[in-house]
Amino acid sequence: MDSPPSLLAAALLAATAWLAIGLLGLLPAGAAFVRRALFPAGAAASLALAALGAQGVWYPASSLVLPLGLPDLPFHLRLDPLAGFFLLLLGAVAAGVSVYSIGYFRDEAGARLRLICLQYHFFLASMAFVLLADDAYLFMVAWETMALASYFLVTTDHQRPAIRSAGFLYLLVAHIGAIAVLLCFGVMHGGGGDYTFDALRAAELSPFWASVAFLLAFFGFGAKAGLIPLHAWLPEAHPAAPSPVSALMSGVMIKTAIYGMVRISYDLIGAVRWDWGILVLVVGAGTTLFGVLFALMQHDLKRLLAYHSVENIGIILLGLGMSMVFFGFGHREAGVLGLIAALYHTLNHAVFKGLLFLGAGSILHATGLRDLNAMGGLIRTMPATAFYFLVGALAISALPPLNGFVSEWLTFQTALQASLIEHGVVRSLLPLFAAVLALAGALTAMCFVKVFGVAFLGRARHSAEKAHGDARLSERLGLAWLTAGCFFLGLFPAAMLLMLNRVAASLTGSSLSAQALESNWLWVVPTQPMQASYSAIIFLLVVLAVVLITVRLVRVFYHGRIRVADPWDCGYPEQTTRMQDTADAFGQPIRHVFGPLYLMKRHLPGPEDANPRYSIKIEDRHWYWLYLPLARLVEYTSSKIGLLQRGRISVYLLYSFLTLIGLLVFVR
Amino acid sequence: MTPAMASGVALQVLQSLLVVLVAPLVTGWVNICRAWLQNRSAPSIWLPYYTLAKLFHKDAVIANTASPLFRITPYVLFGCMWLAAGIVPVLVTDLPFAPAADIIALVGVFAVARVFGALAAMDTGTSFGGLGARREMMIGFLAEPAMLMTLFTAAFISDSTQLQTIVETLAHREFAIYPSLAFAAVAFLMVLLAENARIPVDNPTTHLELTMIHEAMILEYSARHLALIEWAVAIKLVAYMAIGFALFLPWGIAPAGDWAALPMAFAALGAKLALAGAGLAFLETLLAKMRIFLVTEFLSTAFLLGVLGMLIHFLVRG
Amino acid sequence: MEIALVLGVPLAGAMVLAAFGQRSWAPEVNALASLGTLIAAALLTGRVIADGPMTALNEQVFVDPFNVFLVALTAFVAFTTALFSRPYMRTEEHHKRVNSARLRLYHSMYQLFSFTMLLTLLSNNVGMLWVAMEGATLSTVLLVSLYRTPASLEAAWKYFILCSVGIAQALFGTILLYFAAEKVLGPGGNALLWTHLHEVRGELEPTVLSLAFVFLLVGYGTKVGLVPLHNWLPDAHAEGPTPISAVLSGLLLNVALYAVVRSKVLVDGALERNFSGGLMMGFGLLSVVVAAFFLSRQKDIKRMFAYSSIEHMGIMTFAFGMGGPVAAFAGLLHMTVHSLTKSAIFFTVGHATQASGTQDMASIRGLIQQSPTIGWGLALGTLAILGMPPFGVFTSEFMILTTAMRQHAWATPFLLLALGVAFAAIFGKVQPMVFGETTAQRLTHPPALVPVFVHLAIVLLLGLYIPPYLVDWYRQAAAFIG
Amino acid sequence: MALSLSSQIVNLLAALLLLLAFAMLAQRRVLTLIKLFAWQGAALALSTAIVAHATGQTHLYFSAGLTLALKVILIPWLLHRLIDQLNVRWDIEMLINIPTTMLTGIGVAIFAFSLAAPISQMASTVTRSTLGIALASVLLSFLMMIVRRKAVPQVIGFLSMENGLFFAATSATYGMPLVVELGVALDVLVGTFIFGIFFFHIREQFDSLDIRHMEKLKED
Repeated sequence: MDSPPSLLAAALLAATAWLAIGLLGLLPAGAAFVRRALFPAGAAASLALAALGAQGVWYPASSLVLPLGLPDLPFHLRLDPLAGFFLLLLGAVAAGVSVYSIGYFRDEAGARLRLICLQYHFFLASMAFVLLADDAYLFMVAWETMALASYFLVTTDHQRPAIRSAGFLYLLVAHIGAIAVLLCFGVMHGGGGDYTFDALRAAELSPFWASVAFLLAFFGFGAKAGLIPLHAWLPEAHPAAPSPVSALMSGVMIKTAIYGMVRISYDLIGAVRWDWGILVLVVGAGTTLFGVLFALMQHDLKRLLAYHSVENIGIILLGLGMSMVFFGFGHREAGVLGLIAALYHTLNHAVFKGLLFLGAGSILHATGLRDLNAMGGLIRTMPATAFYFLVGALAISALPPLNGFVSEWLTFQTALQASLIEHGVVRSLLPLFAAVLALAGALTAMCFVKVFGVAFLGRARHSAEKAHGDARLSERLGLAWLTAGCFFLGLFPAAMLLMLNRVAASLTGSSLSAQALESNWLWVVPTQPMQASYSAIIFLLVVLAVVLITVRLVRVFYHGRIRVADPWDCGYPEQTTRMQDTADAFGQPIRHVFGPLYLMKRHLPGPEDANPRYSIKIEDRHWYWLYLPLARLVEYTSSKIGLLQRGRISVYLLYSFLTLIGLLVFVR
Repeated sequence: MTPAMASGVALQVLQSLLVVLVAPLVTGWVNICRAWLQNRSAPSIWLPYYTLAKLFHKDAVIANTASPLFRITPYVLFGCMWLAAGIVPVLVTDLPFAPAADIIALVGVFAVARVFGALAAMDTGTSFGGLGARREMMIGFLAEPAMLMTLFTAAFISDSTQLQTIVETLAHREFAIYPSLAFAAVAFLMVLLAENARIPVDNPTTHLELTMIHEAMILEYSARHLALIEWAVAIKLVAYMAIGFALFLPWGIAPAGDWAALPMAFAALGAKLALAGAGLAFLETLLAKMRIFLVTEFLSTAFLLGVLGMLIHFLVRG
Repeated sequence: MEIALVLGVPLAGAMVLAAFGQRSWAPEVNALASLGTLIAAALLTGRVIADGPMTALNEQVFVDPFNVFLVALTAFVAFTTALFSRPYMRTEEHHKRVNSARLRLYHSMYQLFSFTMLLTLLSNNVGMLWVAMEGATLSTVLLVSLYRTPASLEAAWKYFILCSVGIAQALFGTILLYFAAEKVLGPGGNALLWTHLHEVRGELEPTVLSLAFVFLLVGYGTKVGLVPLHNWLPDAHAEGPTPISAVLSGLLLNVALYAVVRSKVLVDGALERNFSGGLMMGFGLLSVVVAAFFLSRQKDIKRMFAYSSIEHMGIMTFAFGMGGPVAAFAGLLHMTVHSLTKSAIFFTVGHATQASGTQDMASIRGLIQQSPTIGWGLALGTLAILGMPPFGVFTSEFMILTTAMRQHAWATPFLLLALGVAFAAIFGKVQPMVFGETTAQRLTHPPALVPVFVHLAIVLLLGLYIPPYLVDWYRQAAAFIG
Repeated sequence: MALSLSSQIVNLLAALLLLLAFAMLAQRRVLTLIKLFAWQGAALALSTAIVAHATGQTHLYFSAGLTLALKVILIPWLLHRLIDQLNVRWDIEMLINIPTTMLTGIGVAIFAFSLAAPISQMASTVTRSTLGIALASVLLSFLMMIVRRKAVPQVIGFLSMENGLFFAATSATYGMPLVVELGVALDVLVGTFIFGIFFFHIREQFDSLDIRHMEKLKED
């Protein structure tokens, strides 16, 4: 067993290895070298980092100071359980994505690929440094480098104006968020001492300033995480990037924002307040519903997935908010449970969202399609991808026994602790958020029935036939890795529970109940066996057993003849593929129920239309009440200020004269 | 293996098999009652069994556009329902398998069944399949949370999400009126109607494409696949009824390891099922099938009632 | 000795180029002279680091950590700019925008300009400082109007009038300073020697000094480009040849700010309350905010970056106004990184405008396609100047902001607002120029992009790691500014 | 006794300087303006010489001579030649009418006096009370630059501002060190030459010296 400092050193080494790989990408070597040598190396580094992170959870925190950075504030690094857990997340997902990239980037031109390789690995490294940073300066540097690298990756196809504007919006929001975070550090610092996290931990904040700091952090990190109303960039930017990068951004990058929130509110500020929790819950609930409802309206696969990222961030916040509420009221066990649920969902979402984006990438690669309405029947041309995607879809729909279910189950269990709270209103609020979560889960299931059904099932709509083959081997490896992750996290939650309990304990100093901890690997018990328990393995075994028995019995009783025929045409002889439900059609009930939420521009075909087409455009209202007005405000102000400078030299002289006189008067 | 354990397993198996075998009978009973109420000459109560047997002996016809998923689905559906039947305490409360899945997992099981059903419906790429799947999911996204809310109300009362614990607490305490449970009961009834494709939400006996939901989904199925699905549907009905009993009339279910109470439990179950079936038939006769878009309102009412029930629990207590 | 070299080389260069400035090898001579200056400055720096501050030419010039660091910076940027101006001016000549006579003027004035700036920095005599500063104006005004287009003439005229008038106020301030000093140091030359003034600054008459500082601030502040005295700056930057824009932004503004800071040191010695600091913070903040809002309405690329210079000078002024070791340190660091980054940006901008034949941002597109180096140079330079880590600009802004939060929390919202607006404005305009389909065509002379990437590399380094000797150098200077 | 006499004369000249400043502010014709400017220079030179004589600061004689050479002879002559060559003997238009300008000027002068009063108290020189006048004339020429609309008068305003500054230097502090004086003088000379060059360029570009032609560069 190695001692903690060497763990941190090793993690640092892995992160720097990423940097080095990125720089190697600049070598004037062929694209083959980049794909066959550099990306695998990156994957290896990712695995190493994941392992180190997993180790780091179990060791006491260890720190390290580099002779870099500011003169009186050198780079401080620290590996504690929280950072370790997120490193595990980063490494695990990045490993799959890197392997996948080997095959995905097969027809990129050399120069472009070299650039992508550089930015890709710098992106990974900067995320690692965000997690390892132990002082405000290094954190900010890594944070903004992360934004920058991802921005350049997003604008890889910068010839398309849409992508350019998406990139701009992304970097702008990211930068504003970063400014808020910087301000938050300043507030937490509150005089004396320097900007190491230790100093920030030590700083004593009055409740007011603590709340200010929290609000700033919530805003700043929320901008990165895509909370409403700061989400607008996310569905633009994530789809714009190459699919592996989308997977990283949706899977990992927005999680660094969660990391930041947890780090600042639980670790640096320390004393969590319940009213923060209420705020987080409200925003989280809004984000959840908004995300899933807009996802249901999308027919661009990657945009749809991006909206689901918004939704899942909301779900994570629901867990986090409940945890804050419980901590605020001093019910520490329940609080820990909520925190664990949130972190667990963070990890789960990273895995299955990565998986789904990679799947989307394979589809895009094989068919050149992102529009669901043009796909169909892909399960025949690309069965492997279909299988992996199906697993991802079931996981994100929170269906047992996969991983999405476990974390939502834990969140529900947290909500069910509400009876502990004395404060009547808050106590009756929590179940409402549970209701929101339930609704969101069901809607997600609907959305992914739509996705899988429209894309993979049914008959091929027009252009989908030109799908050439299934995903490449390396792509499948990447997909398989993440699929395995979905199963593992779904089937062995007990182990994860212990790990996360360790993380929570290191943060808050308290942990789950004794019964919860002594439950063996087979059972998940959040509080007490009497209250709730869940065992994915038994669950799965029983389902399998039952299904197999059924199959067997049927075989016994039945001769097993099968005839294959055309599907029944209900008496309408000419059935075309256009008669299948499209993605838009599938969203129609939702439009009917939640109509006021959307800004719809519908085009209905006329009765004697030769070639009738139905089209609908859904817009986000936030544009019209938030973003555009802000832009106009700036425009207006600058136009007013512009009047200062009308080009007449006498007026300029007058300015100087008046300034002088004014100052002289001021002096006397 | 301790005797207690052994008895538990035995009961578990017994209950599961019982539910599976009895399910078609219940369906038959409902049909009979309805026929009576509508002054029709009732079919035999065994009719569902005949149908299943007949279907099992036909040649299956598979659409040439169908993928393997289409053929797996019936088994998954059946398995899920059987599993559900195993979790819900129908006869006894100490089911060794029950701790593996609480009410949330139970709802999850139904969700799995629904998702696979919908996917299979879209698989053949006919317009009806998509239509059915869409409507089914539309019902689902409202019914599922409503169901969860009703269950949570009970969970809050008994401070547990384990059905057996819930039954224990609800059954073996002095009788008390819970206004929250009343709300939950109404909500649950509405969900039951919707989930089991009964009038006023859906009509299990019609094939009129404008209104059908469930039938549209299984339009492409035939022979053994159809049989499994029909059977699964029957089980689902019983499972839902059983959940209702467990939550709202939990009396008569045999407590842990008490074989003596078993005959009593059988009797109680039979009585409850008969009543419930009759009641269902009565409702279906009274009500009229509603327009498809009224269904969403119907179900959001259910959802609302569930949430209200939960709130009332706290407001009354707090 | 080194001092004589530092001042002599550019002067000699000016003479030579005044004679032969139109020859084909003039640009090389120009670069050589600047290189010589740089070497001399390096020697001087080494000397000062070795044996501390010194004076020379019977105390008329002096060197201390503060100005030697600026001397080194000035010499360096002047050299790289000379390198850049070689292909640039050749292309201009090839495009028939300048004739040989004007090239001669350009080259000799370029050297004269660096001479005057160095003199300003080095002179110990406050009066000579004024003279040299005015000389800097005079030597650049004809360069601004080098193209003789109506616009350039107008710009030059405004530059000339406004700066001369402003600096006349500075002269009045100097006279008042002398007036105050005379009573302490007695009449005669010594009363204007900065070193002496610094020694007796405690005894100087406060009321007079406060008046003097107002005049000096208005005077030199005009050259710094503080709002509302900034109006000459964008015009002059936009209309002059790009190398001149680069040195104006990168160097002259620093030098003017240097003069302001020098005066501040004296006044702070005499006045107890932080009078000068308050004024400077006010002007700095005003400049930052107003410039940020101006940025979002620019069409001309050089004009936009000129406003960005105003913004950054505002930040520095604010920092020096706050005072204290950290803030002063950050201010000096910001001076360094800003001149490096901004001149690098102007280099790329120069090539970009030549390549696409316009300064109108709307018609510059897709630079990365035509020449990746120019495109990336512009993109990275812009991100650097916008304070994106890991570039050094962020480092200094981080220190300034954090210090401000501690000492003047009220100011930080304005600063952050300005930074956000500036980011949106500049980046929103630069991105389409860098990306997308190109309109530019190949340059006739291979662009000199080594300077660009050297500058950016240094800035990047400063963002991640500040060499220790640089640190204590800054520290000495900061301690000295107080 | 001599001191008091000389100081009286200096005060007289100071008053004259201020008077001339006002006159220039009010003057309409450019040639007269140049004459007035020359007179102002003369007054300045004379006062400098007297101060030199009174205090025995020899280097002030240089300064006086310099002023005489530059401000009284050379620059006015240059300006004359420019006017002839550009042949711009127009009347000067103002941006503001003369009475308003004069009133503002008087206000400015009073402000300058009140500003300079406390300082003058502590001045040790014979000529302390003139500091206010110097400041006043500086501000007045500033005002003049603001209100004039043609290039030449603006430049003359600038030059007379320099006069005010020199007067301040001599009156308040018996003159700056010689090297500074020389440097300043050099700057003024070069500046004037450059102005001259500019007149030609502007003329050939806009065929007029009206600075209202030069309002193209602006925020719109």
